[in-house]
Amino acid sequence: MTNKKRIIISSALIVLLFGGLWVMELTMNTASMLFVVLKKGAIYALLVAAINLLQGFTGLFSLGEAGFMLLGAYTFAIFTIPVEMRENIYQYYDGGLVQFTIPVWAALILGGLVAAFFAFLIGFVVLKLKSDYLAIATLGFAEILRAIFQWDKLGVITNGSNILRSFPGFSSVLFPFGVVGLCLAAMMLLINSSYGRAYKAMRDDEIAAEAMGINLFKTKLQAFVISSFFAGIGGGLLAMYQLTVKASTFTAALSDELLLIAVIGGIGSITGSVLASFLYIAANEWWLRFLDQETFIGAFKIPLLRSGFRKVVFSVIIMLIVLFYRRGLMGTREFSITGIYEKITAFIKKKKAAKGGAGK
Amino acid sequence: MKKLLSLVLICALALSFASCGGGGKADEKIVYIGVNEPATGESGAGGKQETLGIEYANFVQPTIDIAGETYQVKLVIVDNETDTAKCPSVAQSLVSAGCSVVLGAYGSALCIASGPTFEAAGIPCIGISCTNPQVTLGNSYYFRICFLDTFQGKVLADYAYETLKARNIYCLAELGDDYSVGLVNYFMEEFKALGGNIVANETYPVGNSDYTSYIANAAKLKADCFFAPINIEPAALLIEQSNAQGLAMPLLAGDTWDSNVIAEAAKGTNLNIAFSTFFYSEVNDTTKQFTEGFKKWLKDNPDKLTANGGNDTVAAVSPLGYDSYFVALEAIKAADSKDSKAINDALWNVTYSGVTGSVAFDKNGDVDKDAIFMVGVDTATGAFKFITEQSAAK
Amino acid sequence: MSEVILRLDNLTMQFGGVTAVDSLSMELNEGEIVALIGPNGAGKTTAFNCITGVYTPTNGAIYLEGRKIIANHPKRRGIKTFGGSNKKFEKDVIIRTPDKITKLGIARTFQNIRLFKDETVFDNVLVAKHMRSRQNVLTAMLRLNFKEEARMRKETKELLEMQDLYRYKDEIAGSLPYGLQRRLEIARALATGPKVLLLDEPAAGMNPNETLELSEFIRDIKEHYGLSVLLIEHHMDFVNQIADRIYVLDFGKLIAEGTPDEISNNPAVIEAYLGVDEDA
Amino acid sequence: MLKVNDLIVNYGGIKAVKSISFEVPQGSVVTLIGANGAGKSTTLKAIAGLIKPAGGSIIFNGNDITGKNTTDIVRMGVTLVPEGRRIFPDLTVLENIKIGAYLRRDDLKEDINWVYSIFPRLEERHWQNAGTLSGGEQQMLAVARALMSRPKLMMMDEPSLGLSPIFVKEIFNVINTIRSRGVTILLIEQNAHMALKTADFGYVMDTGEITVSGKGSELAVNENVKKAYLGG
Amino acid sequence: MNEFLLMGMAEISGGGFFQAIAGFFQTNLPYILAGISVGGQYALIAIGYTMVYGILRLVNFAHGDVFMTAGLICFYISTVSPLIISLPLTVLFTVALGFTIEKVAYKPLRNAPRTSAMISALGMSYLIQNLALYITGGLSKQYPQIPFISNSVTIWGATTKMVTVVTPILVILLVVALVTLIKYTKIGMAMRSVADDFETSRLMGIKIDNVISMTFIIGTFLASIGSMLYFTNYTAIVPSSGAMPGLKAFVAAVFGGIGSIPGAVIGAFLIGICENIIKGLGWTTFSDAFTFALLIIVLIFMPSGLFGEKKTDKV
Repeated sequence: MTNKKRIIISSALIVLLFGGLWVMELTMNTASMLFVVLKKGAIYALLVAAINLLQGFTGLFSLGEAGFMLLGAYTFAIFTIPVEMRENIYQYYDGGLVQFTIPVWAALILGGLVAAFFAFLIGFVVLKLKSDYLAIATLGFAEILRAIFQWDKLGVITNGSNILRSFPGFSSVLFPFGVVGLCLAAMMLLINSSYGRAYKAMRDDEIAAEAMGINLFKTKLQAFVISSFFAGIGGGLLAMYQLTVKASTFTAALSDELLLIAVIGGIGSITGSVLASFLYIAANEWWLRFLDQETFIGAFKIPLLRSGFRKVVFSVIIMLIVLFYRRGLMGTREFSITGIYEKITAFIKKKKAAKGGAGK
Repeated sequence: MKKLLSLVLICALALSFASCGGGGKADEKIVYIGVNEPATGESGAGGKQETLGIEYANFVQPTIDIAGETYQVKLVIVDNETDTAKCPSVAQSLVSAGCSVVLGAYGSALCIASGPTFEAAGIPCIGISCTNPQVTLGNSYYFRICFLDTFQGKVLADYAYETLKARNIYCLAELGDDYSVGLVNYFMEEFKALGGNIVANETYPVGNSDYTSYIANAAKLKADCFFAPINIEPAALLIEQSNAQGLAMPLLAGDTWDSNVIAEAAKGTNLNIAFSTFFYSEVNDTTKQFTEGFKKWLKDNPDKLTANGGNDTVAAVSPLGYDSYFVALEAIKAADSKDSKAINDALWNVTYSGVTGSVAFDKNGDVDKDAIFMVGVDTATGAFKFITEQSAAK
Repeated sequence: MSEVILRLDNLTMQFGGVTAVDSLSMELNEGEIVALIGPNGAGKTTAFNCITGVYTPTNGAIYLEGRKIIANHPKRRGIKTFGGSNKKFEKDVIIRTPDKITKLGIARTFQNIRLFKDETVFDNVLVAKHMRSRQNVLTAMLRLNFKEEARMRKETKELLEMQDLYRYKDEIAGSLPYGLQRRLEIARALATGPKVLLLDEPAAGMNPNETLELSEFIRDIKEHYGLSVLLIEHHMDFVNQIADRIYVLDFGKLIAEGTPDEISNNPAVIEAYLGVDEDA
Repeated sequence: MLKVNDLIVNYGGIKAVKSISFEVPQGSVVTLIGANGAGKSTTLKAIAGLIKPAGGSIIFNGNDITGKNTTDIVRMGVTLVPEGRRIFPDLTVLENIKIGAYLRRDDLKEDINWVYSIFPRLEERHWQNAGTLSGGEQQMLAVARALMSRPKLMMMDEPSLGLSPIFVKEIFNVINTIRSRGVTILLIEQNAHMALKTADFGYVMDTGEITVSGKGSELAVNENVKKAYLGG
Repeated sequence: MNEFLLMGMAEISGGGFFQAIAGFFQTNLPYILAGISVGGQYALIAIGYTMVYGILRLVNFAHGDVFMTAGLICFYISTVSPLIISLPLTVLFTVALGFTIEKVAYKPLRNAPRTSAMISALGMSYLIQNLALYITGGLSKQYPQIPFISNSVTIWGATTKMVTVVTPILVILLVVALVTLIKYTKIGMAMRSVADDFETSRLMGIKIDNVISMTFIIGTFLASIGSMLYFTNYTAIVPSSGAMPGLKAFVAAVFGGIGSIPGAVIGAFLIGICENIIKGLGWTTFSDAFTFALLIIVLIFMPSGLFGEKKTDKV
C-alpha cells in the first residue's frame, strides 16, 4: 500500500471515529456508563501508554507514574480554579496565593511541563539505577511528592491535604479523545522515529546500544521526561474527569494498576495499551459491576457474588496473563487498520484467484 | 488463540456500544433510589451502618404512591471504597442506573467528590452524615439532614471548655480528610475564642496504624484534652494505643465515633471518652421505637448483623440513614413524580419529622438542627452512656 | 604502512587485586589488520573494553590519530578516595563513555553477538545512524526533518546491499543463522562510520568454509571503507590468513609481536598456547 | 564407563555440539581438546545434566542418564569441576569442601582428611573465605570439592585456565594422584601438550565435531593437532 | 512545630552533659520505645525480603501482604479456637501460603526476565489484597489479644505494651537462631551457595527449588511471628495493612545491604526509630517520605548498603 493511500485511509478513519462519537453523543443517553468508559478509558489509555513508553520501549521499570500524574493534576487545578471560588476552596489558607487563571489548554500543557521538569530532576538522580532498584526509587519519589503536596506549609498553593475542586471539566467525550489522540499520535511518531529506535535498542541491549553511539543516560532521561510529560497531561485530564483533586488518591497502588493494565495490553505495544485501557475500564466500571452485587435468580442466591468479588476476579485474570500469557493481548505488535485492510484485500484477492482457478 | 481472544473482547466492546442506546425503564413501576456509600476502606464500617439504616427504612416502607399508582422503591447500592478518585465513576453508575434521588455519602470528602457528577446529571442528593459545610456550598443539588461542623465545632468547644474544664487541647486530624480537618479547624476557632489554648494541631497520613507518637506528643505538651474527630478505624487504634500508653486526659471526638467499633475498642480500658452525635436511643418514644425495630430487623438478618459489626448496637448514622430515606420519599410524594428535576425542586420545601429530629432545608440545602447529644462510653461494659444534650442556644 | 591510527600506551586494568591487562602498549597503523591473540583470560577482551570506554583503565592512555582520547592515572584513585583535587593528575585524566568513543570513530563487535534481537535487520543497522542524525526529539517526532530520515534510510539500504544483507532486511535479527548474525553485527558497526573497527572473535563458532568467507569479507570492507581493523581471535588459521601483524597476550602482558610467520615459530607463544613442555 | 552416542546440543540458538560420540573407559584419563567455542564445555554440561541435549544418548555405567536432572547424576557418581573454578566465594574453604558432599549423609571426617592430604594448603586455610584464595588455590579447592562426592567419574573443565605455569604443573600432578586413587577423569583442556601427556586417550573437537582421536601420546606428536592450534 | 525540638534542646543546654542526654532520652523515650518496637517488627519482615532477594534477585512485593494475611488468619482461627492452638496454626498456614506463592507465581518465571517476575510479584500482592478485601468484606478486623504481650508496662516513666519489650528480645533470639541455621547447618550452607551461584550449586547436587522453597518458608515464618507482634500493637487489620510495613521493611533490607540478615535487622531498627522521632518532631506528614528519601540516598551513594557486599557486574 502506498504512503498516500495509508494517510487517506487513516485520516478517513479518524474523521469517522470522531464523527461517530459526535453522533453518539447527540443521539444516545449521555448518562450511560458507556460514556464513562469512553472518557475514563481514553484518559487511562494515555496514562498506560506513557508507562508503556518507559517499560515497553525503553526498558525502564518505573513505578512513579502516580507522582507525575499528581503534578499534572495539581498544576491544572491550581491554575484553573475560578478566582471567585478560591476564597471558598482555600478556606484555611486565605484564598491561596495564585489569584489568576489560565485557559484550560494552557493549564494542561503546563501540567505536562511541570511533570516533565520534575522528571528531569528526579531522573537525574535515579536513572543510573538498574531495573528493580529503579522501580523502588521512582516509587519512593512519587511517595515523597505526595507528602510534599500534602504539607500544610505549602497550603497556600496546594491547599494542603484538602480537596481541590470547582475547576473546569469536560462534558463531551470528544475533548478527551482529541487530547489523548494527539498525545498518542505524538507518542507513536516518536516511537517510529530515530529516537524511538534508539529507545528500543537500549531496551534490547544497553551495552550494544552504547556501542552504537547512544548515550544511555541522556537517552533514558529523555524518555523519562517525555513519558512524564504525557503522564502529567493525563493527570490533568483525570482531574478534569473527576472534577476534584486530592493528593492522597495518587498512591503507589495507582501506578501498579496502570502498570498491570500495560501488561494486559502487552508491554511494548501502544495500541495494546489503548485496547487494554478501554477493556479494563469497561470491565471494571461497567460490565463486571454485577460481580459486586448480591444477585438472586428466583430464590437462589448466586454464590460468591458480593462486594469485592469483581476485584478478585480481576486480579486472578491479571495473574493468569502474567504467568501464562506473558505477552498480553498484543505482545509487541501494533494494531493497525491499514494492516487489517491489507490483509483483507489480500484475502479477497486470494479468494478471487482461487475462484478464477476453479472456474477454469 | 490470542487473536481469537482479542477479537472476542473487541466484539464485546462493540456490542455494548450498540446495546446501551436506550436504557429507558420509564414504564416500570419502580422508583430507584441510589445509595452512594463506602462499604470498604477507612469509612467502610460507618458507611455500612448508614446503609443499614436506609435498608431498614426500605424494609419498613418499600412502596410509594405517585400520581395514584403504587411504585416499588428499589435501592441501588454502590461501594465508593472511601476513595474520592473512585467517586465520579461510582456516581455515574448511579446516574446510569436511572436513580431518581441519591442518598449518601458517609464522609464529607466523598460527597464533595461525587457532588459535581450528580449536579451535572440533575439528580438531587441527600447527604446523611457529611458535616462539612463545603458539601452543600455552591451545589444546588446537594442537601443534608445532619448538623454542620461549624455548629458541632462550637458545641464541642463549649463542652471541652465548660464541662471538661480543659484549657490546653491537642488536636489530631487525618491528612486530607475534609471532615476531620474541617472539624478540627472549626473547633480550634471556637475554642480559642473561648480563651483556650491549642497546644498542637497534627495530622496523620491515611492508612497510618501507629498513633503512639501522637499520644506521646500530647502528653509531652501537657495537654488536658485530646481532640481527635477521626474515622472509626483509626479511632479504634488510637483508643487501643492510648490505653496501652496510659493516656490520662479525656479523648474528645465528633459524630463518627458513635459506632460499636469504638465501644468495643474502649471496653475494658481506663479512658474517658466523649463525643458528639446525632442520635441517642433513649430520648423519646420515637427513638426507642426505632431502636427496637431496627434491632429486631438486624437479628432477623444475620448478614445485616455482620455488616453492623456483629452486634446490635445502634450507630447514630443508622437512624440518620433511615431518616434520609423518608425525606427522599417525602420529596417524591411532594413532587408526585419520579423525575429528578421535580424531586429536586420539591426538596427545598420538604419538612419531615424523623427519629433524629425535624428536617427542613435552608437556602444552602442544610437543616437547622439545634441539638447535639454528647455521649460517652462506659468502659466497663462497652456501652454508650448519655452525657448531655447541648444546643446552640446555650 | 602509513601512520599510526590507534595507539595504546602502557594500558593497565586492575580488578580488585587482579591485573587483567598489564602495561600493554601497541599500535595499529592506518589500513592495517592486526590480531590480538592469547589464551583464555589473557586480557584481550578487557583491553577492548578499555579502548571502547566500557572500563576506565587503571593507568595508561589511548590515542586515536595522535589525539589522546582516554587516559587515567593510578594516583587519581587516591584523589577520588580521599577527596580534594590535584591539578597535575586531573589534567591528564580523560574518561569517556562508550558512546563518545563510537562517535570518535571506533566501532566494535562483541564476543557473544549482541544484536538487537527483536528488531528487524534493517532497524538494527538504522539505529546506528541515530548517532550522527541531525534531528532533535521534536523534529524527529513531528517528522519536520524528513530529508534527514530519508538520508539515513538510504545509507542503511546502501550499506546492507553492499553486505549482501538487504534481502533479509525485514527479518528479525535474532532469527538469522549464526553466520549472518556475525555479518550483521559487523555491518551495524560499519554504519556508525568508524575509522577503526574492533572485532571480538568474529570467527568463533564458524566452520572452515565460513571462516574463509569471513576473512574475504573483512578484507573487502577494510578496503572499501578505508578502515583499520583490530581483532581478537583464537582460530590460528583465520588469524594467519588475515592479519598483517599479531600481538600475543598472556596474563595481561604482551609476550610477542610480529608477522604471522614470526609468531608461529616463537617459542614463548608455543609455550603459552600449547603449555610448557618440560621435555622439550 | 561413560558412553556418549551421537550427542547433539543446542545452546543459545546455536548448534554447539553436532552429533559427537566418544567413550571414557573405567580408570582412564580421557581428554577433549579444541579451540574456544568448539563445544567442549557444552558437552560436559550436557553430561552433567545442566543442559538438556537435543539428541543422542549418554550412558553411564550402563544407565541412560540423558536429560536426567543434575542431582540424580551427581548421586550416581558423576561430578564436574566447572570452568573458571566457580567456588563459592562467601563460604569458607572448609564449607566449600563440605558442600561437595552435600548429597552424602555419612561421616565426612575421613574424606576431609583425604582431600587435605592431597591439598595440604587447603587445610592451612580452612577457615578463610574461599573468595580470598589465589586463583591456583581456588582451582585446588574446586577439585577438592568435587572429590568430596566420592565421584566415579570426574569431569574437569579447563582446570589450568588462567593459572601460572607452576600451578599448571601442580594441577596435572593432582590429576595423576586422583587417577591413581581409582577415579576416572574426563578432562577438557586448551593446554593441549600437558593434557595429552597426561591422558590415556584424546579427542580433538572443532566447531562441535570430533575431528581427530587417538592415544594421548600419539596425538601429542600429531601434526594435525599442532595445526589446529598454531595453523599452517 | 519546632517546639518539640526546642524542648529537647533546652534540656540539653541546661545541666551536665550526661544529665542532658538522660533528659533528652527521658522526654523522647516514648518515641524511642515505639521505634524499637516497630523496628523489630519491620526487621522480621525485612529478613524475608533480604533472603529472597539474596537468592532470586526478586523484590517479593507480596511479602508485606503475606504479613497482613498472617494477621487475618490469626483473627479467623482465633474465633473458633483458643490462642494456644490458633497461634501455631497461624504460623503453619502463613508458611503454607508463602510456599504456595513461590510455587505458583515465581517458579514458572525462573528463566523469564527479572521484570516479569517483579510484575508477577506486583500482581500477587494485588491478588492477596483483593482476596483479603473480599473475605473481610472491607471491614477492619480486631486482632485477638494475646495475653502477656498485650499487657501494659511502665518503663522509666513511659507506659507502653509488653510487646515493646518483648519484640527486640525476640527479634534478637530469632536472628541468632537464623544466623546459626545459615552459618552452621547443611541447608544454611546450601542457601548461601545457591545465593552465590545457581549452576554450580546444582553441580553439588543441591536441589535449587527446595532451597528456594526453604527461603520462602523461613521468610514467611518470621513474617508471621512479626505479624503477631505488630498487630498486638496496632490491632486493626485491613487489606492494605501490609503494604506500608512491607515497603518499609524492604527499604530496611536495602539500607542494611541486601542479602545481609544482620544488616536488614539493624536497618529496620534504625528506620523504626528515626520514623518515630520524626513524628515526635512534628514532621508527621513526612514520616513515610523520610523512609523513601533514605532509600534513595542509600541507593545512590551506598548501593550496597551498610553491610552488603559489592558485586562487580560482568560485561
